Amino acid sequence: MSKEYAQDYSLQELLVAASAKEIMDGDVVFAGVGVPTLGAMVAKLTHAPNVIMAMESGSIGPQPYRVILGIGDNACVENSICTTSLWRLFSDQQRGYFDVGMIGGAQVDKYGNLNSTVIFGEGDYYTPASRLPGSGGANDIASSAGRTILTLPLQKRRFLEKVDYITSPGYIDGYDAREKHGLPGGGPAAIITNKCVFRFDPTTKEAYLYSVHPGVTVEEVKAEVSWELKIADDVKVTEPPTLEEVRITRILDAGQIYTGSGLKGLTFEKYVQMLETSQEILHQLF
Amino acid sequence: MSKEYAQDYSLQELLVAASAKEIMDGDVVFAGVGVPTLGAMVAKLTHAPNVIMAMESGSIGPQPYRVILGIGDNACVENSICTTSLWRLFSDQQRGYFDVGMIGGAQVDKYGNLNSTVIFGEGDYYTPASRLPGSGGANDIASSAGRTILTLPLQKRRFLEKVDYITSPGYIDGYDAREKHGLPGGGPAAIITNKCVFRFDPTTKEAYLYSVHPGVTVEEVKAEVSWELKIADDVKVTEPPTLEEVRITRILDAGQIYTGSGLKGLTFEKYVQMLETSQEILHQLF
Amino acid sequence: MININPNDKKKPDKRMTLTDAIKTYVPDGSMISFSGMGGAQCVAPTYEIIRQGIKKLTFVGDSPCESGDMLIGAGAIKKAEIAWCSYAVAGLGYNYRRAIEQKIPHEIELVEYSNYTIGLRFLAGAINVPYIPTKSLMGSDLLKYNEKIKVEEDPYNGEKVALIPAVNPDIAIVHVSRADKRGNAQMFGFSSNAENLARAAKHTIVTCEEIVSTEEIQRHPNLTIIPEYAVDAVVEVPFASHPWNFPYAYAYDMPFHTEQLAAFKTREGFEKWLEDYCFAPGSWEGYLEKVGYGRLEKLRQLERRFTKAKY
Amino acid sequence: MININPNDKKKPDKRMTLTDAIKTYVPDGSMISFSGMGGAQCVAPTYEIIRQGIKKLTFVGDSPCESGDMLIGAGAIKKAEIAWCSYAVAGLGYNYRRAIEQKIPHEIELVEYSNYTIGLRFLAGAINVPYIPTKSLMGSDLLKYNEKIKVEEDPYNGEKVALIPAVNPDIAIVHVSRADKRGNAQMFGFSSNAENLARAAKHTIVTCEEIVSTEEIQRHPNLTIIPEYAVDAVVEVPFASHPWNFPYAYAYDMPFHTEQLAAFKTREGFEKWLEDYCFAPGSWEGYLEKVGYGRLEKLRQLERRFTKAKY
Repeated sequence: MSKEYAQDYSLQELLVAASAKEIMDGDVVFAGVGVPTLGAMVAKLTHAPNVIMAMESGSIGPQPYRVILGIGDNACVENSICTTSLWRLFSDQQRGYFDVGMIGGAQVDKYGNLNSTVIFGEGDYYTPASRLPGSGGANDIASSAGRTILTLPLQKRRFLEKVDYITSPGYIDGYDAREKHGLPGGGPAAIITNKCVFRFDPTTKEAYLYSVHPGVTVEEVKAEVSWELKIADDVKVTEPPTLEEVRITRILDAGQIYTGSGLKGLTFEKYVQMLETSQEILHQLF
Repeated sequence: MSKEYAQDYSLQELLVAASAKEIMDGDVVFAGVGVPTLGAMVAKLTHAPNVIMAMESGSIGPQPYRVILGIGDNACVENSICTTSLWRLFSDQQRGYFDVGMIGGAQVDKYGNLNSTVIFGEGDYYTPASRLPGSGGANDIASSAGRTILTLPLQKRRFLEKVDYITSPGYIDGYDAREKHGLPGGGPAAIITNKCVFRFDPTTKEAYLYSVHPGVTVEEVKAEVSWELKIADDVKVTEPPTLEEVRITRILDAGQIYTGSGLKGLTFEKYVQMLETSQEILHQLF
Repeated sequence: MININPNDKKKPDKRMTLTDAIKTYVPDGSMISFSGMGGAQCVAPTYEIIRQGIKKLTFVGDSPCESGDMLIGAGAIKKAEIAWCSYAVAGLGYNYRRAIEQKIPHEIELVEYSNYTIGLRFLAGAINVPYIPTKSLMGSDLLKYNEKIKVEEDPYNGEKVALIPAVNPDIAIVHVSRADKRGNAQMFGFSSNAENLARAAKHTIVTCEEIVSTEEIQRHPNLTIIPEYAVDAVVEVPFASHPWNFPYAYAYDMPFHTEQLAAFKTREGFEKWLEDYCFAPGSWEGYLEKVGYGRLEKLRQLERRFTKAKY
Repeated sequence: MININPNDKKKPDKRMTLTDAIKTYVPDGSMISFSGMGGAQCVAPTYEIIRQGIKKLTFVGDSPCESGDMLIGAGAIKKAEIAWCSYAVAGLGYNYRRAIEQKIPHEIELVEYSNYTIGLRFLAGAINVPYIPTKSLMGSDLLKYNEKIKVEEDPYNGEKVALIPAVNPDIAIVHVSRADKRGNAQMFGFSSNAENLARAAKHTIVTCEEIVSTEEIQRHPNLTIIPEYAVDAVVEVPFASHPWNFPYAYAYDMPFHTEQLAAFKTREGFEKWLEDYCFAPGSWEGYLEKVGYGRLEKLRQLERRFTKAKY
């Protein structure tokens, strides 16, 4: 299959495609809602037909004919191969059955440690400048998934030498720290941002710049990272989305809930229509 | 409801009725196959309509139209309210949901400790005179059921000062030993034998003779017990089975699998017929 | 603290109204937990608890939405032992943030876990053991701020494990697809932590979309996730998860939720919402009336296009 | 010891013959476990293992009947970690007794647990933790003769608990109602320890009464007790539990079992049984042929009078 790249795509569509490319055929993917789920679905509908999505609520392997609106949305149950309980799903992850986990956060450091709990600001954990939702399942994914893909926007206030609070461990303080702490999962494989992709040094486990998105310069990236960033000898340009990936993304998220401004001004009638239509169109994809 | 006692009944039928009488309405009963299951069914069909039987395989609350031929027989699934897994069922018992457990064994001592593992004879655990099946779920029932009912034949070689091996703890060495060992269940409430019923002193937790079956003397019982048996001040005569209890027992075990010699010479044809007939007859009971 | 008839679990008919069930089993100061994850949330019980003005609850849960954020906003919660509090796609946990950042309406005590380790707390509580070990949380700061989690070397292989303490809430509220009047509860689709919540708690209210006969339960015993012996009360509450979805029953009402969350952004907006949707309607039936049964029916029809329980 | 393709769990089609599955996944010296409790036993795989002359197995299980007693009698087992070994109503575990009492056919090493604590070993193995605490076994002599169980005071409340070590067998054999070719396994009725066995083991063979399409699995996802990612091989084996019952499928063949157990009373009787029912028929199909398909069909019809899966 020769790859035809898209010329016309949004940044969100590139992120979906980049996430999809991290997934291999046969992977079990612990997918959060939004770009990760879209990425997993795009992977399943292109190069990885045997992907199994695991949803936190306890649904395994859904094949919905509509966009997934939450980790416990009914879409997660639709045509799934197993619906079970939360503790069982996470236990399966701890047992090593989940190949990829996709998580985001507000801050990340050079060892891929993520913070989605609190921004201290002038305060501390107990009197924070900003309270975030917390770990949810992110810590467990970071602990036990075979590998993790981190996604967050590239901004200097987010890419820090040291995060305020480690919600989800990456490589902690580098080298074999994960093994020392007894973490069963493999740790972060990549950080995907709106400007570039980072990967990790196999020995030191420090993040380095692996590729820049089309049109982005290395200097632009360095300017948004708080630590002395290491750069790959041969920095690549991030592979753009293929025509097929963009086409499928637009079908999956026809209402632009995740890839546009679909949430704004969404009336009940438009919403019902969006779902009803998606069912018809998605039947063509499966 | 005035009680009409049966005149014509077998010893097995008396044991079934005596077991049934230990069960209160609303009890959840962990029932082994044979006399215990029959007793629980008789209780459910007479004074305790809200009894729930829990079967070791993971079936809860069966209402079969046939005799139950094993803890994992399909009869345990028939009209049950929940079929689940073994570990869940036993966990529910450890949580305290099971009011009564019924267990047997080869040896018992004065504190109600049961042995169903090995008879040492001249040997020991590793080279026993006689190897028995082992604990199965008996230890877990003895540990966690609200109360236990022990059933075994009254014989001097079985009623010992000290059993060779404690498979299922009763009151261990008496008094508050169960609490000291952290056992959550209440311990033995009674030992039902072919000749009498023993109960336990509330303080010392030693077994004493509570009642003798019709026609049995206290001396006969003492002769079959290896320790200096304590006798209730007012030894009763065991309540005989009622007409209704005997009638129902005979319907439930029409093939005399448990209450007679039904297993002998059971051809395939007779067996199929026994089950088919039981379905018709039992429909009258429920 | 709670003085409830211990024999309630033995009743052959446990049906109650939502109002009575909450009044009976949720006194001030209770430790409480709810089922649901993403969808299938216990929204109706949350509104009822707010209406009854119950206070000083200790809340234990994985990732609460309404049950955590709204109860915090309503000033019902003293302490929260949770992994996450927000609303996913439709908006953030504004009440939760206000409580932590600005102590509005008042300060709350917070103890953090992850979703899995909250799940293990319920599992440990359900099987009546003091803790269960795990490999989650290692190397994270959750360990630093939660002194109840102990890290040990396991006595078998010397592996590092975190011990997660059991929890036995005073009361669990579990919303399921259907139940009989005795409390045998069945769920179509994912079941979050419902099966362990119900067993871990000292008392359990099962709310269900539909009460069915025991015969119907007996037809599909594999679907029973909670047997009657773990249940104190059964309440039929259709659409109890609105605006959330409920598997095989009704679709997510995202436009409604977006509007709700927009209101929650300010304290005034939240208070007005409570007045309009919780207090003024006076009951869950009143809430549904206000949402509109036509809209609810549309959500039910919408879901049927995609999934229909085939049991 | 086992050198099996670790990617087998990723195969989209895992169908194999019983002979090939045993040949591939059960080398001499494996640690092995089977599903079933009372009914739903793994009889067909037991016969196949005996036919292939596999030796030196370590057997871990709760209350095995054929899989424990017959494998011991056939000299296939070096060590047994179990709670019970017998046959319930139809007879006793004569091979087990002969092995312990008289070392016939040879000595076996025995480590004893209870049914619940064997269940907890599989649960611990399935969730990948080194042990799970329990309140069973306290005050009993099982603790005296099993040094792997450690009694501790729990670090939270000082309660006494027994730590039950996880087990991760090399191979689990699980017999279920139906599965698709990817390995999604569904069970009607009780499931013994199947769900945890399959996850605890390094490799898992799912045998099933019937292979169905993935679409059929998707119609009833609540019935899936083992998802495909935990499965290496799928084998369709109708009547695999005969003479035992299988829920919603066929009734217990008690007259057959009584005759079988009568034969097992003597070593000679057991050896003749193996010759007649295991070796001479050459395969499970041969065994069923010898039992008689008419008889098997009668057992199926008999069960349908009482129960029929309504899923």
